[in-house]
Amino acid sequence: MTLSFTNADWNAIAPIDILAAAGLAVLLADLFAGRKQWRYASIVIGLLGVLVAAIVAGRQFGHQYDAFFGGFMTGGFATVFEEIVLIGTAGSLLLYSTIGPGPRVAGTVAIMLWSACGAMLMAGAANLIAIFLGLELLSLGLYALCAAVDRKTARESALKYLILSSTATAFLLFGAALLFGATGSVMLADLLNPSLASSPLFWMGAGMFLIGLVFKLSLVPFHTWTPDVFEGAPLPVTAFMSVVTKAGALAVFARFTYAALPAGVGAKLLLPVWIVAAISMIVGNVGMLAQTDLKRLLAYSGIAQIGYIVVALAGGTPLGLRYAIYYLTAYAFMNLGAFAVAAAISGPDDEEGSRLSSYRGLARRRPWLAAAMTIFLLALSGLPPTAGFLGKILILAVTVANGYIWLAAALIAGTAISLYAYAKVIRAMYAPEEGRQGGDLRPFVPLAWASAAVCAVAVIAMTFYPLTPSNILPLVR
Amino acid sequence: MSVPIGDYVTLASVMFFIGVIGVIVRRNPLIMLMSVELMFNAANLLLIAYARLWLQNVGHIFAFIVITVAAAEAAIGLAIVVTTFRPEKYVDVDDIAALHG
Amino acid sequence: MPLVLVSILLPLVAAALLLFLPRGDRALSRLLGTAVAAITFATVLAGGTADWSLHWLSRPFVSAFHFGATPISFWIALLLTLCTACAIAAARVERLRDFVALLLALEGTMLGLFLSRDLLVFALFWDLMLVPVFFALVGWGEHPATAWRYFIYNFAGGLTLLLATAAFGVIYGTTDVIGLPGVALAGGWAPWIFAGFAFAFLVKTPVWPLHTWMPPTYADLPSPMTSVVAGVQSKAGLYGFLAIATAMMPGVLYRHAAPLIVLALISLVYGALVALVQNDVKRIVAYSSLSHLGLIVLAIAIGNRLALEGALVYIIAHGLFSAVLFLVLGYVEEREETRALPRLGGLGWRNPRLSGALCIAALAALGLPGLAGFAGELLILIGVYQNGYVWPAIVALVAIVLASAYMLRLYQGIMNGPQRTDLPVRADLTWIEGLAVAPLLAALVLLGVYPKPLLDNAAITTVQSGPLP
Amino acid sequence: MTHQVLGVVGSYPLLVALWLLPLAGAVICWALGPQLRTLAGWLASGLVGASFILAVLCWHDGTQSAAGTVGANQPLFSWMTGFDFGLLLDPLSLLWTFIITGVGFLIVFYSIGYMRGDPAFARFFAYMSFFVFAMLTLVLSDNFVGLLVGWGLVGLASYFLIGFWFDRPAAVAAARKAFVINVVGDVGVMFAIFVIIANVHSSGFGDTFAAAGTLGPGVILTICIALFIGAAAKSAQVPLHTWLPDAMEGPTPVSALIHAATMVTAGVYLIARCAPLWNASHEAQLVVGTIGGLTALLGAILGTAQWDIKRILAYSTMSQIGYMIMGVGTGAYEAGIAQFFTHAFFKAQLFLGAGLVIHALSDEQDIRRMGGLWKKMPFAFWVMLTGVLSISGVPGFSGFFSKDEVIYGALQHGHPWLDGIGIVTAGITAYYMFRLLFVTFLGEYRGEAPVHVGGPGAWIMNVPVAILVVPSVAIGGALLFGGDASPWAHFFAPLFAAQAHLAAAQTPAPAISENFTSVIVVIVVAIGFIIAWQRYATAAARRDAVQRLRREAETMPAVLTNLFYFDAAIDAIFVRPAQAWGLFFGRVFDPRVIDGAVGEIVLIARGLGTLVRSFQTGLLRAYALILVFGAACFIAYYAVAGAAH
Repeated sequence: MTLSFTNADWNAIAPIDILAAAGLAVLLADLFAGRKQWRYASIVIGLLGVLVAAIVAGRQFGHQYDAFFGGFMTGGFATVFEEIVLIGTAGSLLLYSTIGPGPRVAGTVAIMLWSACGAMLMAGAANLIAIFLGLELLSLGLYALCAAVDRKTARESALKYLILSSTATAFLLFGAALLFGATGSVMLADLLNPSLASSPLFWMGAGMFLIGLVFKLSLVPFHTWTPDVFEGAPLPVTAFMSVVTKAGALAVFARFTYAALPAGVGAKLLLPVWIVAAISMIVGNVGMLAQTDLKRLLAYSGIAQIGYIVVALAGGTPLGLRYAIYYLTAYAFMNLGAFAVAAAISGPDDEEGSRLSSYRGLARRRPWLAAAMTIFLLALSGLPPTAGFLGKILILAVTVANGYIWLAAALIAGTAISLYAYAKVIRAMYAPEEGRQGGDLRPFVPLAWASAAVCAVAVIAMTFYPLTPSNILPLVR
Repeated sequence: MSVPIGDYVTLASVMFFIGVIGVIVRRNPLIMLMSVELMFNAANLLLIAYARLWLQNVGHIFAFIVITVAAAEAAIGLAIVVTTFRPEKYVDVDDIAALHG
Repeated sequence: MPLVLVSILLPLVAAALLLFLPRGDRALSRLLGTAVAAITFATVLAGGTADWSLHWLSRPFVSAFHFGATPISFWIALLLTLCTACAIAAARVERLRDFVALLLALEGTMLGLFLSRDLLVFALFWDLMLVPVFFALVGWGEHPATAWRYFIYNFAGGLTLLLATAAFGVIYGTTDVIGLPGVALAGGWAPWIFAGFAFAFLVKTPVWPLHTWMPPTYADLPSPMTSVVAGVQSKAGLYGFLAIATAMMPGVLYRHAAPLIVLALISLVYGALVALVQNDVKRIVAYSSLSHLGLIVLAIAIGNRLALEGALVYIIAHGLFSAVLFLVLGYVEEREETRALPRLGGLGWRNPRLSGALCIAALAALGLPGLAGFAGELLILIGVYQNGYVWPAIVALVAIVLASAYMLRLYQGIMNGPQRTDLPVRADLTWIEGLAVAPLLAALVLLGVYPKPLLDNAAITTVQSGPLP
Repeated sequence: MTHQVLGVVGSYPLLVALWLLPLAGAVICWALGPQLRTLAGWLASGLVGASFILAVLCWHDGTQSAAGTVGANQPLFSWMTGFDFGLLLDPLSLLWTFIITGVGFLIVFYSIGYMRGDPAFARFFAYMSFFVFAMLTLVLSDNFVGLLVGWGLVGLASYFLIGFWFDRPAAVAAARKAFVINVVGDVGVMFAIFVIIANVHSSGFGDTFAAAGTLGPGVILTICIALFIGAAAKSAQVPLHTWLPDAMEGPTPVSALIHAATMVTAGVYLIARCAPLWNASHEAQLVVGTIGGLTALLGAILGTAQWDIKRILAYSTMSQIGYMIMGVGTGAYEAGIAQFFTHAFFKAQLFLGAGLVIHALSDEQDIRRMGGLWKKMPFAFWVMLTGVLSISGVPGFSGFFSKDEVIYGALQHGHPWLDGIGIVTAGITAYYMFRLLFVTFLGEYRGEAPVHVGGPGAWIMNVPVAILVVPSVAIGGALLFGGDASPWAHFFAPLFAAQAHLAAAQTPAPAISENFTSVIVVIVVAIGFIIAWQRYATAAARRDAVQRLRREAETMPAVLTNLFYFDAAIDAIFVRPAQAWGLFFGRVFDPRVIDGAVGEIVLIARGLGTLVRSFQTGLLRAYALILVFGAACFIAYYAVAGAAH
C-alpha cells in the first residue's frame, strides 16, 4: 500500500485551504496596516476568501470523490454543508463591521476563518481522525474567539466553553478509540460491517462518540454551556457558534447515522439521541420564557431549533436528511439575520444589541430593522411566510411519515411554548412607547444592514422556492 | 502479548473515570484541564492498545494527532485560565458565575 | 396575471406601499385603502374564481400555490372584500396609515386563506392572517394581555392545524385538494387528523370553552378591525370545517359529531346568557357571536343539505351584521367616548341614521324574518330537526329568544331612553360614515329577501368545486 | 304547490299591489319623513285606503270567478330551493285583509289628528304603514315560512310603535317585553315549521293540509301546540299575555290598530288557517279551547281591577281574544272569526274613543281623575257608550251575535264548561266595561288637567270614529243573524263547512238550544250591568266618587293588583335565573375557570422556565456534573443495549 495523494485529493480540500490562506492574508494585510481604520479591510479579505472558497466548493458539487482514501468525501453532502458553514462564516464576519475590540479585528477574523476550516473539515470527514481534527480545529479557534474581547463575561464564557467542550471531546475521543477497537479501522465506512451489531464494544464506542456530538449540537442535558457561552461571547462569535458549530456537528452526526451504522441497529442505537432531541425542544423553548438577553434567548432557541433539525433525521430517510439541511440553511439565515439586527443597533460593544430592553419601540426608531427582526422571529417561531414555517411542516411531515409521532408532538408542544417568547420581542418592538425609551439611535451600518436584508430576503424566498439538494443520500457516503 | 487487551481497556476506563471525577470535583481550572488531559490520554492508551491488537498503525497515528491537539488545547486553555483569573486572588471556578439563568 | 392572484396580492402590495405615504395624511390613506379594497372586491367579483396554480413541493407530498374560489369561498371572499372596504372607509383611529395598511394586510392574507385550494397554503395563510391582528392589538389595543390571549389561543390552533396538514399530506400524498371532488380520508389516522383540524377551527370560530380570547380581542381592537375580524376572520374556522372536514372526512366528522353538537349547544346558550348581562357594548356583540357561530357549528355537525345551506347563508349573514354592529358601535364609542351600556342612552333623538343602522344590524342579529340572519337560522334548524335532533333544535330556539333580549337591550340601551345630559352631543353620521355601513345593510336586506343566489351555485352538500357560471 | 285544497284558483297580480302599497308608504315616509311634514299622514292613510279599495276589488273579482269561490292566488318567487313564496286570498285572508286595510285606514287617518305636532310625525306613519304591510304579509302568505316572516315583522312593527316615544323608559321596557315574548311565539311557529317540513317536505299550506290526514296524531299535536305557542304569544293568551297591558305605552291609535283590531288576532287567524290540523287533533283543540276560555276569564277579572283607561281596554282585548281563541280552538271557527270581526270594529272604536278622551285631557289616562266628561265631550261619550254596549253583548249590537256564537259553539262542540266560562265572562265584561263608562263619564270631573275639546282638525279624529260606530252597532246583526243560513256561514262555507259537519257528526247535539244560552247570557250581562250601576252610577256613588274610588283602590285584593303574579313568576322563573347564569358565566366562569385553567398552563410553563433556569447556576462544576450525568445515562443505555443486542 503506497500512500500517495493525487491532485484530486488536494483539490478536494481546496476550499479549506483557501479559507486558511485567507486567514493568513488577513493577518498579513494587518501587518501592513497603518493606524487607520482597517476593520473593513480584514472583513473584506475574509469575505473574499469565503466567496472564493464557496465558488470552489460549489464547483465540486455533483463530482463525488473520496479523497485521501476515503478520509474526506467531497462533491455532494459535504459540499452542501461546506456552503452552509461558509454562509455562517460570512454572516458572522459581517458583524465585525460594528463589533470588535478596537479598530483591529484582523486576529479574530483570521481565527474565525480557521475555525471555519475545522467545520468544513467536519463536513467532509469520513474517518475518525478527520472528524476529531475538524472538531478540535473548530473548537480551539472558538475558545480563543470567545475570550477575544476585554470583558469579564467573555472570559468566563471562554473558560466554561473550554472545560466543558474538551470534556465532551474526550468522550468523543474515547468513543472513537472504542470504535477503532471494535473494527480495527478509523474509516466510518468500516462501521457498516453487520457483525458489529452484536459487538458491545461497538455499542459503547458509538454511544460515547455520540455524547461528544450531542454536546456540540447542544442537546439537553449537554446544553448547559450554550446559554452562558452565547451570552458571554462577542456577538459575531455567538453568531458563528450558533450556525457553524451546529452545521459541522450535524454533518458528522448525519454521516454517522446515514453512512456508518450496521444495518438494523439505527432505531435502537439512536433512540437516546431522539429522546434528548425531544427534551431539547421542550427545555430549549421553556428556557426562553423569562430571558432578558437576546443572545441568551437565541441560545435557548438554538437548543430547540437543533432539536427540530435532529428530529428530521429520525427514521433515517433521505427526505429527512434533505429537510434537515433545508431547515439548517433556513436556521442559519434566521439566526444570522437576528444577530445582524442586534449588531446594527449596537455600538462597538455588543451589550446594547443583546439587551432585549433596547428593542422596545424599535419599530418607531428603526422600522426596517424592526421589520427584519420580525421576519426572523416569525421564522424562528415557525410562522409564515418564512422558511421556518415550511421547514417545520416538512420536518413534521417526514417525522409523521417515519412513524415518530411522539417527536412530532414534542415539536408541536415546544413550538407552542416558544411562540410566546418570540412574540414578546415582537411586541416590545411594536408596542406604542410606554414611557421608557430604548437605546440611542445608532448610525447606519451598511454591512450589518445588508446582512439583515439578505437574510430576510432569503428567509422569505426559501419559503416559496424551497431549494433542497436532491439525491443527497448517495452523496453522504 | 502477555497483557490481555481487557486489562488495557480496564486501565483506560479507570483513567477516563478518574479524569471525569477530576473535572467534576476539582475547583481549580488547571487541575480540571489536567483531568481532561487524563481523559484524552486514556483514549490514547486505548488507541495504542487496539492498534497493537489489530496490527493497524493508524491507531498510533491517531494517538500522535491527539497528543498534538491536546498540546494545543492546553496552550489555549492555559491562556484562557490566566486571562480569566488574572484579576482574581484565588483560582477557583466557583467564583466565576456571572453568567447564569 | 390571473385575477385571482391579483386579488390576493393587490392588498398585500398596497399595504406595503402604503407605509411609504406620509404619516400625517389621514384622508389619503383612507381613500387609497378604500379604493384598493374596492378594487379587490371588483376583481374577486370579476374573475377571482378562475384557478391559478404554481408548483411548490413535490415531496414529502405534492403541494402547490393553487388559488381559486370554490362556490363557498367565492361568497366569503366577496364578504371579506366588502367588509374590508367598509371598515377602511369607516376607520378613524390614530396612526391611520399604519392601521389601514394592517387592514389591507389582513384582507390579503385572508383572501389567500379563503381562495387557496391547497391545504398547506391554507395553513400558511391561516397563521399569516393572525399576524396583522396581533399587531393591531399590540399597537392599538387597550390591554397588553389581550394580544397575548389572542396570540396564544390562535397560534395553538395554528400548530395543530400544521400538524394535521402535514399528516394529511403524508397520508394522502398531496395537499392540493381543497374543493376537489372525491377526496376522502379514512382509516386509523383520520380521526387524529380531524382532531387537529377541528381544534384549530374551533379555537378560531370560537366555540366554548375555547372562546375566552374572543371577547377581549373584539373589545380591544379598534372597531373597524373588529368588524373584519368578527365578521370574516371568525368564518375561517367554519369555512375550514366545510371545505376540509365536511368535504374530505365526512365519515370522521359525522362519527364524532356528538361532542361538536354538545359544544355548539353550550356555546349557543352560554354566549347568549353572558351577552344578556354584559355592560361593554362590544362584549355584548362578542358574546353574541359565540352564540351565533355555535349555531353554524351545530349545522356543520349535523351536515345535511338544509343545515349546510343554512350554514353558508348564516356565515354570510353573520359576517354582514356583525361587521355593521361593530362599525356602528365604533361610531358610538367615537362619539360618546365610552362603551359602557349604563353610561349610554338616548342617542336616537339626535342620531336617527346611526340609530337606524344599529337597529337593522341588531334586528338581523336577532334573526328578524326578512333579514339575512333569519334565512340562515331557519334553514339550519330545519336541517337539525330533520335529522332527528329535536332537543338541539329546541335549545337553539331558546337561544334565539335570548338573542332578541340582549340585542334589544343593546340597541335600546344606546339609542333609547331619555336624552343624557352627561354625554357629549355629537352630530349624526356623516355621509362617509353612512356610506361605509350602507352596502352591508343593503346586503343584509337583500339576502334576507332573496337568499337564493347564495345557494344556487354552492353545491354545498359535498362542498365540491365546480366552475361558477 | 297546489292551492286547490283551499278552493282557490288562478293568479292575480292585483294582489301584489294590494300587498306592497303600504310598504311603499312606509318607505316613502321613512326616507322623506322630515320633508313630508303632515303630508306623511295623508300619504300613508291614502295608500292604506288604496289597499282597501284593491281588497274590495279582489273580493268583487273573486266572487265573479267561475268556480264560484272567493279568492285568488299569486305566486311570487322562490325564496330558496323548496321554499316558494306566493300570495293567497281566500275567504279567511280576505276577511282579515278587509279589517287590516279598512279599519287600518280609519285608524291611520285618525292618527293624523292624534299625532299632530309630534316631532316624529312622519316616523309614526312609516311604522304604521309598515305594520299594515307586515300584517298583510302574514295573512296573505300561502305558506308557513311567509306567514312566519309576516309574524315576525308585525312583532317588529308592534315593537317600534309601543316604543314610539322612546324617551320614556316605561315605553322602552314595554316594547322590549312585547318583542321578546313575541319572539317566543315566533320560535313556536318556527318549531312547527320544522316539524311540518320534516314530515311533509313542504311549507305550503296546501301541501300541509293535504297531508294532515296522513300524519300521526303525535305529530299533529306537536305542530298544533307549537303553532299555538305562536298564537298565544301574539294573541296575548295566558301565560304569554303580560306584554299586552304594558303595550298600552304606545300611542292610542297603535293600541287600536295593533293591540286590539289586527295584530293580536293573528293567533286567531293562524288557528283558523290551520283548521285542518286542529280538526285532526282533539287534544290540541282541548288545550287551545281551555286556554282561550281561561284567558277570557282572567282578562275579564283583571279588567275589573284597572284604573288606566287603556289598560282596562287592553285586558278587555285579552279577554275578547280569549273568546276568539276559544271559538276557533274548539272548532267553532266561524264563531271565533265572527268575534274577531265584530271586535275589530267595536274595540277600535273604544280605543279611538278613549284616544279622544286622552287627547283632550293632555294624556291623562287614569279614570279616577276623569268623571263627568259626558257633558264636556258628548261625542266621545256616545262613541264609548255604543262601544260598551256592543262589547258587553247587549242584544242587537254586533258583539251580542258574535259572542253568542262563540259561547254556544263551545257547547256545540262538546265543551260545556267552556260554555260556562264564556257566560260568566260575559257578565264580568259587562261589569267592567260599564264601570269604565260610568267612572269616566258620569259624576263630576275629578281631574286637574284642563279639558280641550274640538279645535281645528278635530274632524280628522271624529270622522273615523263615527264611521266605526256603524259596523260596531250593526254589522253583527247584518251578517250573523240567521245561524247556518246567515251570509256569514255562506261566506265561509267553502272553508269550514266540511269540518263543521264532521265535528257535528262526532259530538252529540247539545241538550240546550242556542236561544236558551242567549237568554242566559243576556241575564248575566244584565247582572253585570246592574252591579256596575250600583257601584258607580247611582246618585250616591256619583256624589262621593272620590272617596269610593280611593277605598276601592285601597281594598283591592293583592292578587289582583299583582295581576295574578304572572309577571313576577316569569321574572322569577326565566328572567332572573338567566341573568344570574349570565353573570356567573361572564364574571366567574370565564375569568376564573376557563382563563384560570389556561392561566395555570401558562404558570406551569413559566414555572418550567424557572426550573430550567435554576439548573443554569452559572457554576462550571454544576454544568460538568449535568454533562456527566447525561453521559452516564447514555453509557448505561449503550452498555445495556449493546449487551442485549
